[in-house]
Amino acid sequence: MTAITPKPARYGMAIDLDRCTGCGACMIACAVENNVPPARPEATPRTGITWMRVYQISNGASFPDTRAAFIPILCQQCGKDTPCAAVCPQEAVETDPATGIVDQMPQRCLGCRYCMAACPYHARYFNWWDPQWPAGMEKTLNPDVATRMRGVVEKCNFCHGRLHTARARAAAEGRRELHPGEYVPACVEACPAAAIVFGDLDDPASEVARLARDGQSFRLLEKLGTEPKIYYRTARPWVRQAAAQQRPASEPPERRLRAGLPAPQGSGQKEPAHA
Amino acid sequence: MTVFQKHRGQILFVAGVLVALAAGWRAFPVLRFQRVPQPVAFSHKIHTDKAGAKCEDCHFLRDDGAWAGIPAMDKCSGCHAQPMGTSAEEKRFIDGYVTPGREVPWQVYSRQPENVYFSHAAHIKLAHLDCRQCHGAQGESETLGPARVDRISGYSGSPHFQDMNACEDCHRQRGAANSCLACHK
Amino acid sequence: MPKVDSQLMPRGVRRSTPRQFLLWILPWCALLAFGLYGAGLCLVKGLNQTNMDNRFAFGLWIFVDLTVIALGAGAFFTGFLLYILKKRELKAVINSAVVIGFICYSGAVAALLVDVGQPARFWFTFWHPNVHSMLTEVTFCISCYLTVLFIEYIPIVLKNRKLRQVPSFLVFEFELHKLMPVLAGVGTFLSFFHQGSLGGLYGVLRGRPFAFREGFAIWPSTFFLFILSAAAAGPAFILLTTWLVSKISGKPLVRPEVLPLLGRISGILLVPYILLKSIDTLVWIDSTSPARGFAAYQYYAWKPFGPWILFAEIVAFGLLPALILLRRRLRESPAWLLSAATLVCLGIALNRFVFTIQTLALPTLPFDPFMSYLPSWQETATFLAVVAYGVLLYSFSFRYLTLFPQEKDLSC
Amino acid sequence: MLSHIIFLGLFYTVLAVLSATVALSLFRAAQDFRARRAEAICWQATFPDLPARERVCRHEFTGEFAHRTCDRAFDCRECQTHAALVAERPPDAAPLPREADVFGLEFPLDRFYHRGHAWAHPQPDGTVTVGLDALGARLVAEPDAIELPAVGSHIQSNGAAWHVRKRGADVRILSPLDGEVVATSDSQNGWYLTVKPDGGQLDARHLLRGAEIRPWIAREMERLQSALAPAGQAPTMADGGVPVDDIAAGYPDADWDAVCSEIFLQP
Amino acid sequence: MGFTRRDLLTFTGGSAAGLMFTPVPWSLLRDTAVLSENWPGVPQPLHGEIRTRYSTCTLCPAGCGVRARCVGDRPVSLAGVSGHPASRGVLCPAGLVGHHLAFCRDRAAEPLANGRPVAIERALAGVSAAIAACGARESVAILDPRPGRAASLVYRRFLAGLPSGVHCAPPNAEPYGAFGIDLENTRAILSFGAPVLDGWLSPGRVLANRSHFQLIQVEPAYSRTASLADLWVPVLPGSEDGFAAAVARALEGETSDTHATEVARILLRNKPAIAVGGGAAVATLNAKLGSVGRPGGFLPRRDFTPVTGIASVPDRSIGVLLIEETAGGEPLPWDLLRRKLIPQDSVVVALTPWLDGCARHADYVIPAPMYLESLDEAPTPAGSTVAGFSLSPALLTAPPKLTPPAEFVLRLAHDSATYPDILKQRVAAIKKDGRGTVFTYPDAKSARVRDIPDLWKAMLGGAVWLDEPLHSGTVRGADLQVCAGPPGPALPPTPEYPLLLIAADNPPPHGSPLMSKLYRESGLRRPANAATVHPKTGRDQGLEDGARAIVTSPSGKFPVQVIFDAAVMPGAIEVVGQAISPASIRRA
Repeated sequence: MTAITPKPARYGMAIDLDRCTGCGACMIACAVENNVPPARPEATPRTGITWMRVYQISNGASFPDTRAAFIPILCQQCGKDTPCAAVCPQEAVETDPATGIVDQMPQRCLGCRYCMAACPYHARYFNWWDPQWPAGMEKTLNPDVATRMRGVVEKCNFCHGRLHTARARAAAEGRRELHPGEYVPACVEACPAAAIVFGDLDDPASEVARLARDGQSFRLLEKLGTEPKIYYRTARPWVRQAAAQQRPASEPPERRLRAGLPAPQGSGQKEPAHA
Repeated sequence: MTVFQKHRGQILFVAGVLVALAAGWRAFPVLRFQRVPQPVAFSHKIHTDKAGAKCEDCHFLRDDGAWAGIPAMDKCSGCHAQPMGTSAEEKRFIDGYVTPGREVPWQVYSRQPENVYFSHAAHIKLAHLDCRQCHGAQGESETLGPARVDRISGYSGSPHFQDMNACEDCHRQRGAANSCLACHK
Repeated sequence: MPKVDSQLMPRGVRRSTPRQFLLWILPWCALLAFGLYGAGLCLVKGLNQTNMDNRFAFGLWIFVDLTVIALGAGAFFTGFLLYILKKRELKAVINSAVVIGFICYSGAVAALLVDVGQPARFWFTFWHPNVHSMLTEVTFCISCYLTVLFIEYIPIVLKNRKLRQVPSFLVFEFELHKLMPVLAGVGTFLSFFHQGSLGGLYGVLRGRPFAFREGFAIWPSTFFLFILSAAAAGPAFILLTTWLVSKISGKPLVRPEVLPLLGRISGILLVPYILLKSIDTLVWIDSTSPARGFAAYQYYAWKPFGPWILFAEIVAFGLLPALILLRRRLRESPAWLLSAATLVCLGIALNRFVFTIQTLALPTLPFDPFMSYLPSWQETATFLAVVAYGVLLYSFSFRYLTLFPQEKDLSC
Repeated sequence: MLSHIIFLGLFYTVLAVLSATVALSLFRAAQDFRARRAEAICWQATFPDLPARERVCRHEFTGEFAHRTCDRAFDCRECQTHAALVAERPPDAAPLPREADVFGLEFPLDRFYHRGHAWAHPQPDGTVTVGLDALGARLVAEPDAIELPAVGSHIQSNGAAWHVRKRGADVRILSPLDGEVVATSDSQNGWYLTVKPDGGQLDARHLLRGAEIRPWIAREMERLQSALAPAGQAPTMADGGVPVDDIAAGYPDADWDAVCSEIFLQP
Repeated sequence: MGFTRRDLLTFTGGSAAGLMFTPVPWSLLRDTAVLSENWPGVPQPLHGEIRTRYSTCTLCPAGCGVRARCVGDRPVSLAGVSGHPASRGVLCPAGLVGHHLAFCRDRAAEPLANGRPVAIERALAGVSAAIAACGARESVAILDPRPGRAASLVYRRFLAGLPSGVHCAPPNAEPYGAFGIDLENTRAILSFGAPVLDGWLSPGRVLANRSHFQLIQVEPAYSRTASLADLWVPVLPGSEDGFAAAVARALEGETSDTHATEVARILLRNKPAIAVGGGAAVATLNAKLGSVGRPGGFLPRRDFTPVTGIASVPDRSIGVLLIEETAGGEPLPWDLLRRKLIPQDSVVVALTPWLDGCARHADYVIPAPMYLESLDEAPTPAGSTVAGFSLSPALLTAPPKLTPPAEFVLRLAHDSATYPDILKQRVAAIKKDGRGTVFTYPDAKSARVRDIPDLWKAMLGGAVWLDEPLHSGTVRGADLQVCAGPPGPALPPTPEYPLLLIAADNPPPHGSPLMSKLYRESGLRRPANAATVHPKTGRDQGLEDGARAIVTSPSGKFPVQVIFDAAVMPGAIEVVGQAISPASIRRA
């Protein structure tokens, strides 16, 4: 019976924040791969769809002591008590036992957005509009990924289209198992700085497993106990601090602005802590 | 007081039920689907018997594991640049498609929804399924019947069309992957 | 026309003239039409019509749903007291309670159908339920309970002066009414669960340490807190509405001892709620939240959601009204009674607001900002449509049905 | 899996219970009709909804009670209180004068009166004629329509005997007795129905008679007056007290439906 | 008795009950639910055979190899070519979505004369007439954004045939002139505002070597490069040359300011080191570092032919100016160009795929094919130490009415050859010389030129030719020519202009709508209208965060939205793509 299902993998990523130049190639490759439509003019940073989004974080210090780093946020593929999967009322979200990937099924999705409320990483995106492409551009859509309709939630699934094609190629050669490196998400392939390493965390030989184990790696909001599969690495203490620390009670404005988000009402214009 | 008068209520009720059943089981299935005829009266039989073509000549698996599906025009024009037989249909086909180099808008009976990723490679090479299991005896057919398209959802309603439950059951029996994105994209 | 109108009214009670009634419902009809237009826009053009976004996945609607459902709990709790615990005095308000419950739940369900992105797929939840999701529990229970309320509503309608002239209606009503305890029982069971799972809805969000709570078995503590608070708020809301209706219609509707009784019930339930709520909050501040890497004080560092919210929730809107309602002397004086009831209802609203809105406004990622949100006019309109619908349905029920059996004996 | 079973199990149980409840009540309702309980049930369901002033016990008229509300829907046949009272003070057997004039209304004392203003008059041949008493007759004087039961149909006491329509008022006259209708007539010859009472003879225990009538009608007149009085005005009668033949004519703008409902005990 | 309402109800009730036992309600329920999966609002991808095709990116001088994943012939995604000598398998964000450019708005679709559509012949005739009408002192100039291409040769030939033809290039077209940078052996880079990690030279090549060199960023703004440099030296705008000189002195061992000494120490410890960006002082600094003509430094190339910088063309001298604009759309300094034109009756011809660039100022607009729409060429990759050449075969089918710039010039010259012919000749020449190697994309292999039978075919299939390196050290022609560095020291603040305007970021390139969406929503690139100031500076100017304001500088005023950012130098206003100058800001 189980013979026919290949040995399950646990795909994950290790992202080196010290290599990330914040160029955004990962975001763009992701959007191209997964048929994410260009934004409507009405769309805002909060209603747009970016399966992968590069945030800029700062140490909050003032010129010339200020330091900035870039941190790409995508679905963290939580491996335990996956918050979104637990709450979906109609099994539109599930964790694929064969890959450990948290699957989102837009065709099953009711659009209740409960999963978005549940996700601590804000890595889930709702289709507020029907997808639209400039005339002719819809001919450049990737046939391996279905377009999503208005009113459903979507998110990163480690470029599942690529997993399909990789499996198909393997099957054509009569293989059930994939060779390592045969399946790589678009962002990993596109990163000019090779900052993202992807692979099977359960395969001790894999680069990503090695990186995940070494001392420089950490995960976001680890204490929530959801076992995310995206590891971040940095040698810069302040970056680790800014990314892994508890929320600060107050927040220097530039983070907000660098995150491309409108000014919150009420939270006021706070000085940088020291300034 | 006649029996009808006496049980007027019940009789009318039952009549209603019967009418509904008739409409639901007889008329509805017909109305539900739109019958789309194939653009060309293609005969697998002639091609396999007379022309001695093998299935894999047209329907084959590419090296990258993609399924070639229905051959494109260049495949047809390979033989049909000039009429091979005398049939009017062939002439129509050549004049209508081959000469102008138009692709034939074939209707695929078992066309899967856009969000389904069906890997022929996995089912042929790994599961060793027989084509007939999903496509029936299409290979020996004399002509191609019309395709049935659901008027509302636009999905195939042809008898060959496998719906998700069929897929799931088979996958369950064979212990194959059954997660959503194992077959959806 | 006036003749038909008067023949539909219960005999022996005075009602406003058709003209006055028309003047009363017209503005509400206008509001309803406007609201339906807004809701229509959301359905046709999609949810981009709202001001919700990927961070504020839930907005005004969910808040309203949670609130009205909590207030509508009066229906189940009064029914429970009347039919199960045989508290006869409550017969005076049960009909009104049922109608209010029906309005609240049907309104909430309607709002939910606009709120989801693909309303045509509503039945997926029933066909492919994920039984581990609180939302599934909510959906199932609410849809069932709405059916219960509908069935409970039928006898009230059939007792209309004209309809009751059809013997079969009257007989059916009579037989159905004999089975009311069953319905009341089922209703109690269902309400108990979905009021709870509405609390669970947020309590299980382990990704949102502000809302997350440890719990018993599969249910977080909020599950039980929501049940208690709803049970407490329900009677208070019926108290308010009854008073309001009798003020607007200018007639005594129930014997003077009924409202204080409702108040007392509310007060009695409020006490354990406040107690548990306080304990829960302390446990959360002390262990639950820190264990997940969030010191509780952070949550209240964002204006305008300062610590005052906690105080308001527990003391101003909880302890205070509880004390008022438990003192007979205060309870007997309308002013105190009503203000206490109002406080209770506001408290529930605030509590639901905190869980729906504040939870989403607070950031989780260290480099992520605090968010705020204001509903768009389409959202507001949809909400107003629900209100208008409620007022209209209640007005018609009050005019043509017997919502307060004691009225006709009090009126002369 | 187990959770699925528990959860869905509960859900379907609830659905089952609900549908069962509705089905059961429908079924029982049908049963009631078959067992001719319908009319009784209608009255049962109606009586509690009547204003308290319309539900006073007959023994209030005769002063045996200062105040008492009937709790048996005017069916004195099973009422112990009534039985006891009748036992200690039997209704005078002495023959009474044929006519009794109550405020200028004839209430012949040879017949029994129902609280809904129908009288039952036993005939020598064992049948009972049923008609409207003087007050009722004046209220519906020239009816717009009369709907009499089919001959051979069965009527029950406190159930609807026949229907009269008058100026938008749809009045059902409550039957004073159980029995089979053997003849019908419009009121020309004073009666509407001739009924063959169940059990051979008329059981009149729950009907008013003799001395009860005057006080009863007195109260009825009060109620009539307050019903006739437009809101806020002092109740007055057309002529210093004696109702005219057609009261309706005297009050063109009175809500006749309300008036009739008051007098004919309609909710 | 007739059919009463009651009967109708009974019947309806019956049929309703019966319907529940038919497929009708259930299949309708299902169909309506899946309806949205392919309702009209949702476009569906086209299907077909998946093929891989190759090209070379011409959006910028980096010359990256492009691997296109195509459905049938249509590219659906672009990626780098692994092992490509210039790009090292990498594409920059703009390159990843190059295939979207063809679908952008603002495309030039047909020839325009003074804004009105004309036939290309009419345009040709008009331009020829204008050229013929040019007197002796009115020169005909072609602005060539990428000198060193076969197309450039076409331009030069054509201009040579005219009484006064000028072949000129925009500023910074070839920052290092005859030299390439031997990144592979460099151990330290002292960058004066060069966006080293942000699209400098060939990004892939730079990042591939990043681990080998120390990076010192001398820049007033805390740019992306600065944030990742090993050392960021924030200097006052315009004082870069001064700092360069200071470092030079420090290298000599003279005492200098602490920063310079620190920098000098790093440079001495990590040799070979180079200084890039900046002005004349930087050139001398390089001389001091001995980085010119040495491995790990600046190495001369064989293919360099000097081009007049547009700046050095005398003002008011050009009668007819043909401007070629690339799809990459680096904005050309129109103010500078305008000064070169003869005030009246000068004719400007824009050979461009875009309507929103210099086309706005042109008398004639000749629509050029968009990137990937026609066979094109990529000259020596920026900063390469050896000459190079590759073709950029078309992957998209071009709309009609487009004329490649070189093609237009050929027709002006009444030359029968087409642009592809010219490219063929270029490839033939390479084949004839037989020097160097060819890296072919499909198999990622290098072979000697002479071993490749059909070079043209190989090039069409995706390949890059690389010349043999010169024997290092032999410097042919001029010394290291340095690019026009930043202007001299900024004027001291005046009451009128109390602040300093400095460039924050490269202006966002012409890009796919998808790219601009992602940049906008992630906030990764600052919007063009954003003026970022230090919160303190902002408040001193009476502004608050997010306010709308007007920035005024001697060269004009423009509206902005204020962003507070403590990373900005106090007293400075960072605005995307602005030249440094004194300025003032006040709320709108």
